[in-house]
Amino acid sequence: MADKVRTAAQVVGSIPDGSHIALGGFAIARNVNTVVHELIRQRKKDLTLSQCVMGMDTDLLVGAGLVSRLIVGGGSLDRFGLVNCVNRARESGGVIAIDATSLSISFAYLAGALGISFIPIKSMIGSEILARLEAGEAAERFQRMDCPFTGEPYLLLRAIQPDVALVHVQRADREGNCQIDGPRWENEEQAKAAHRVVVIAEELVATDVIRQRPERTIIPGHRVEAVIHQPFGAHPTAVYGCYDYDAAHLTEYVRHTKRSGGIEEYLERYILNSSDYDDYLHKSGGLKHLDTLKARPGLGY
Amino acid sequence: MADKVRTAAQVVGSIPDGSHIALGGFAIARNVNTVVHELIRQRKKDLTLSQCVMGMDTDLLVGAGLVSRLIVGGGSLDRFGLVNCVNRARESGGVIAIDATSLSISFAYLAGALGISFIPIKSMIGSEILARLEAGEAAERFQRMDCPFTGEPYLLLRAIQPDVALVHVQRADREGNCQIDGPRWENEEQAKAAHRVVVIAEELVATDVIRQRPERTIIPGHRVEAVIHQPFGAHPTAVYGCYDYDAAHLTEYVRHTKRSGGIEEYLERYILNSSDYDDYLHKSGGLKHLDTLKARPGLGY
Amino acid sequence: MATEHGSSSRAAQSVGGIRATEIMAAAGARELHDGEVVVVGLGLPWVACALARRTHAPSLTSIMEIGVINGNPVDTPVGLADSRIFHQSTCWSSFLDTLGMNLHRGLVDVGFLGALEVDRYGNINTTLLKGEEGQVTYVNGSAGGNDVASLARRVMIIMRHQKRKLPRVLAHLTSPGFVDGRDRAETGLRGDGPHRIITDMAILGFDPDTHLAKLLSAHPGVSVESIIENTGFPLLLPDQVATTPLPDEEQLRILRREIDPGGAYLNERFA
Amino acid sequence: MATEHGSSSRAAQSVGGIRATEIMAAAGARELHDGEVVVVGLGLPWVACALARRTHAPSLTSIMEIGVINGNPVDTPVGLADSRIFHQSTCWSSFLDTLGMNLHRGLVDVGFLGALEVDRYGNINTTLLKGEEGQVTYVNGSAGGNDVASLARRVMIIMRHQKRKLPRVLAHLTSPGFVDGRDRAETGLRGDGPHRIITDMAILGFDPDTHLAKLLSAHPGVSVESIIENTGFPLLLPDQVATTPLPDEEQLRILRREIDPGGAYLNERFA
Repeated sequence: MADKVRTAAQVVGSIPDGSHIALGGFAIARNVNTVVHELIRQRKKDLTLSQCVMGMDTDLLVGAGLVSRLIVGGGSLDRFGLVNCVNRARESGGVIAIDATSLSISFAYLAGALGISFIPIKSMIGSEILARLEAGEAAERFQRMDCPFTGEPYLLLRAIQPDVALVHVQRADREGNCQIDGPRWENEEQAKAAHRVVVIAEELVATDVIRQRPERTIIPGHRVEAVIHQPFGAHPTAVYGCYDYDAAHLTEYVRHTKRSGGIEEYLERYILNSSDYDDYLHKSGGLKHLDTLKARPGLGY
Repeated sequence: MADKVRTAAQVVGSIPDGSHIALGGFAIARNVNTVVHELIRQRKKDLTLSQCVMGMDTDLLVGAGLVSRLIVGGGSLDRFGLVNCVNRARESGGVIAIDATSLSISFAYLAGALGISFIPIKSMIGSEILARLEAGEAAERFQRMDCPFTGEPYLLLRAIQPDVALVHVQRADREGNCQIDGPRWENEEQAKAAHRVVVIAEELVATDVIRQRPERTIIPGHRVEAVIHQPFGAHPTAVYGCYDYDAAHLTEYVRHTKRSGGIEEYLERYILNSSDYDDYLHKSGGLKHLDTLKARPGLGY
Repeated sequence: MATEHGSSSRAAQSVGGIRATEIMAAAGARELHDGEVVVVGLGLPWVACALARRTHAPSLTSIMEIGVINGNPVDTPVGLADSRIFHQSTCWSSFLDTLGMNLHRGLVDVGFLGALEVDRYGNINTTLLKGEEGQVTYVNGSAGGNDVASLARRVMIIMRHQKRKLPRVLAHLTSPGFVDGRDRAETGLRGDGPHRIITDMAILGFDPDTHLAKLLSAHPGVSVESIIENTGFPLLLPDQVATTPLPDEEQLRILRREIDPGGAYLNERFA
Repeated sequence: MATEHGSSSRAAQSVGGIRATEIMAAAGARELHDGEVVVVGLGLPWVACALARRTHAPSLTSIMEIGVINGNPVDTPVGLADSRIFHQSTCWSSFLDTLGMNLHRGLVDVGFLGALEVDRYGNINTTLLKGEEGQVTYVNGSAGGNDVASLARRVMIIMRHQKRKLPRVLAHLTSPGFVDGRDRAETGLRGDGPHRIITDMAILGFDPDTHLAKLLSAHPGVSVESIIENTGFPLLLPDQVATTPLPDEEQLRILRREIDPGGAYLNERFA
């Protein structure tokens, strides 16, 4: 059995500048912050990111200036605020945003996962979203077509196959078999579409634990290149069954990102001066504080 | 909450002649025999059946003369033998067989489930399977196309949306929320493609049991029209975690179907003269015999 | 809410202590039929669904796009990715299931949407705002909003009634209603498009021929004049403007005691 | 197997008590590299995978199309739908996952297939047989066979070596090899097509230019003449015909003691 456990630093060292990275977070849940921090520390450049609903993970990477292109459905930090770094970069032209919808991104990942290079969809037709896409930098990814069987008009999407997908999961074994508790948003299709899959696991379990509930294995080990074991690795976003979002930290984050220059302070304080994620967790309140976020049994948060 | 529990007789009474029925069985596992028997008793006519891998369920319906058309990937009773009734009907022209592959049937169901009227695939190209399909009765369901993005040649499949899907599951609640243990072959896409879904459940559980493991709900209740509660309802085929296949009965079945006239004897003995499935189970050895097939804990068979 | 904050006389007055949010929730619930499938976010749409389920529509199915069906939260969630909404669901799945195998499959009867702006054809903007000098401020984008607007049988918009939020011309058309007034099928879209706009002042519908927004009812105590004044686009008026029904005692009891005892949604300022 | 039943001198002789099935299983295992992904059925292909995993390829991933990854059966299954093969898997999924998100995605290195008939371009028939007067007898059809043949990087066929099973012209082309000798890409197929035909007499490969079947090695004790005699199509011959290596002591121990102590597959008559 291959032991795929790696550190975030090892994994990020193998990701070239200019890569297309798919992020597994959704708003304030299961953000892939463990790898995001390391990408920022290693000052990667010219990244393309894709995701259905952006959260803190994408906002951090854009705020740190690592990103050239976004392929996304939407984004928000739920009631804590907007993805201010992303929005500011859009407004200033600092990033090219290919704005689509949650379903169209999911369909494009599905096509990528199935190995079909295109897939039809009915969304976006008749909207300014599509008008902009068809006039924009990624126009060659969209094509209109009538169904040859029914005559119904469709939009064809080009499949998305990211270079790397990052997914934060509740548990994995050392071979990479992953289980996700709670809803899975686009994680399965996104990971299976990618050429390389890296998972960050709250818990590292024996393969025998996986074999007890094979129906829960969302990403099988042979699809996974590396497993990073990082408890509280999605902090301050939530991981169902493990811990709740950290409301105070998210509030502090949005307070920083709202004003120009604030993100740099946040990056300095929490990421650039941290040696690794454990060091960041220590600066964010440490074990005592994290303990207050731990999920209560029967509730999952 | 809607109580969707019905008898097989009620359900079958609502299925018109000429319907397209998708069957959830695979070879000798989870065959939808409970409804199959009742379809035979009510002498339905002119059915179209679809399925990735035919088993005893399809073989019985074809043997009883209910079927005009098959849309299938293949079929077998594993080491017990072939689907002799189906093969004989093909050879005599008694049934029109649209022979495809497991993946192409899965893709066509997926398209049906997603509400896209076509989907591209790379299978079947260059084979006599496709040559026959393109020359056959269902030629209008297939179309060649080059990907507008990559130029790669594809076959386009027309989506399949059966009138009714029948799926045998380990457990369901009265609203129709279904959980399947073990591999799921094409069951999820097949059921979600169909206009009407009927499930046959080994065990009827409270909705609270479903809510304890929502990740296992493969077909949610709102997609389900009726739930038939029938322990040993897939006999003599196997239901993982509940009971093993009945080797003696399957052997007897194949002994009948191998020779012309044999299927009529089988139908007479086990189905037409049974008032319902419990009566059939009684004729097949009754509780004492069924008890010997019960799954051993930790093995599932 | 206006009535809570006393900052405006333009919105529905508190009638016998009934808040505009409660009128809106009851109005939303009334539009839902038993057995229907609803795609819903948080806030008042979620309250409306919960109210319908506990009254006339016990077999309503509520789907959240993240992959949650019929959740039963016991604590107030802060958003769509909050673990609180996963609690006691009957199914956990994915976008591909909720938006693909339900919405795109054509099985969603009602989609509830919020909006930054809505025009008279029910087109929705959730992407960006433009300042007076044309400067652009981005907000959330579509997420599943465009998908819901494109594909649900009936779309219901719940929003604050303000002139700038109901403009003649949208800053951005994120999610199509009747686009420029054409039939939906002509545009290539599925579903029947926008059905109701439920605001804190009134309920709007759409003329079946022209697809233009039309006043259906004014909330108690709200004048037609103030509705017109607070609507940026020209609004069709019926011969006789009905009054939006108030929630009854039982509905109020369920809203206040069972669904939202903390007032998280019913006391809320909503966009 | 021939050597078991003593009914034929044409197949591999029992050499030092080693059965032809054991030679075939070891030959199949030798073709599998560590870390590869294999789509496999039951029978000798399954034995070959198990042998590879327990020797040089511990990280091999075996996928069964029904939706089973890396199962660890403790009892002998009777077929692909037998619950015995579900035991102790690392993942249970679906056709859409196994054949779609793995095979069609281009991630399957090796697909093992059986056959009623195979022609000299590695095209496979699993659908029907034709009698001398053209009468048709149906068998199983494709199931996932055509999909595997169309999409796996390398296809390995394990079958009995008989003249009628290796004919000039197939009764039906179910699963494409090199079709009429064209490059795979020209036909529009993915993957590199048929790689080996492993029989109870020999191992065949394919000429890289003409894509015609070619004898690679004869099993110990089997003459080239008998192989030609038992092959229905013209077979390319190398200058020097190698001898198929016998399994070593350790491989035999694993085959006989660990993988198939009951001889379910190794004693089997296979089609």
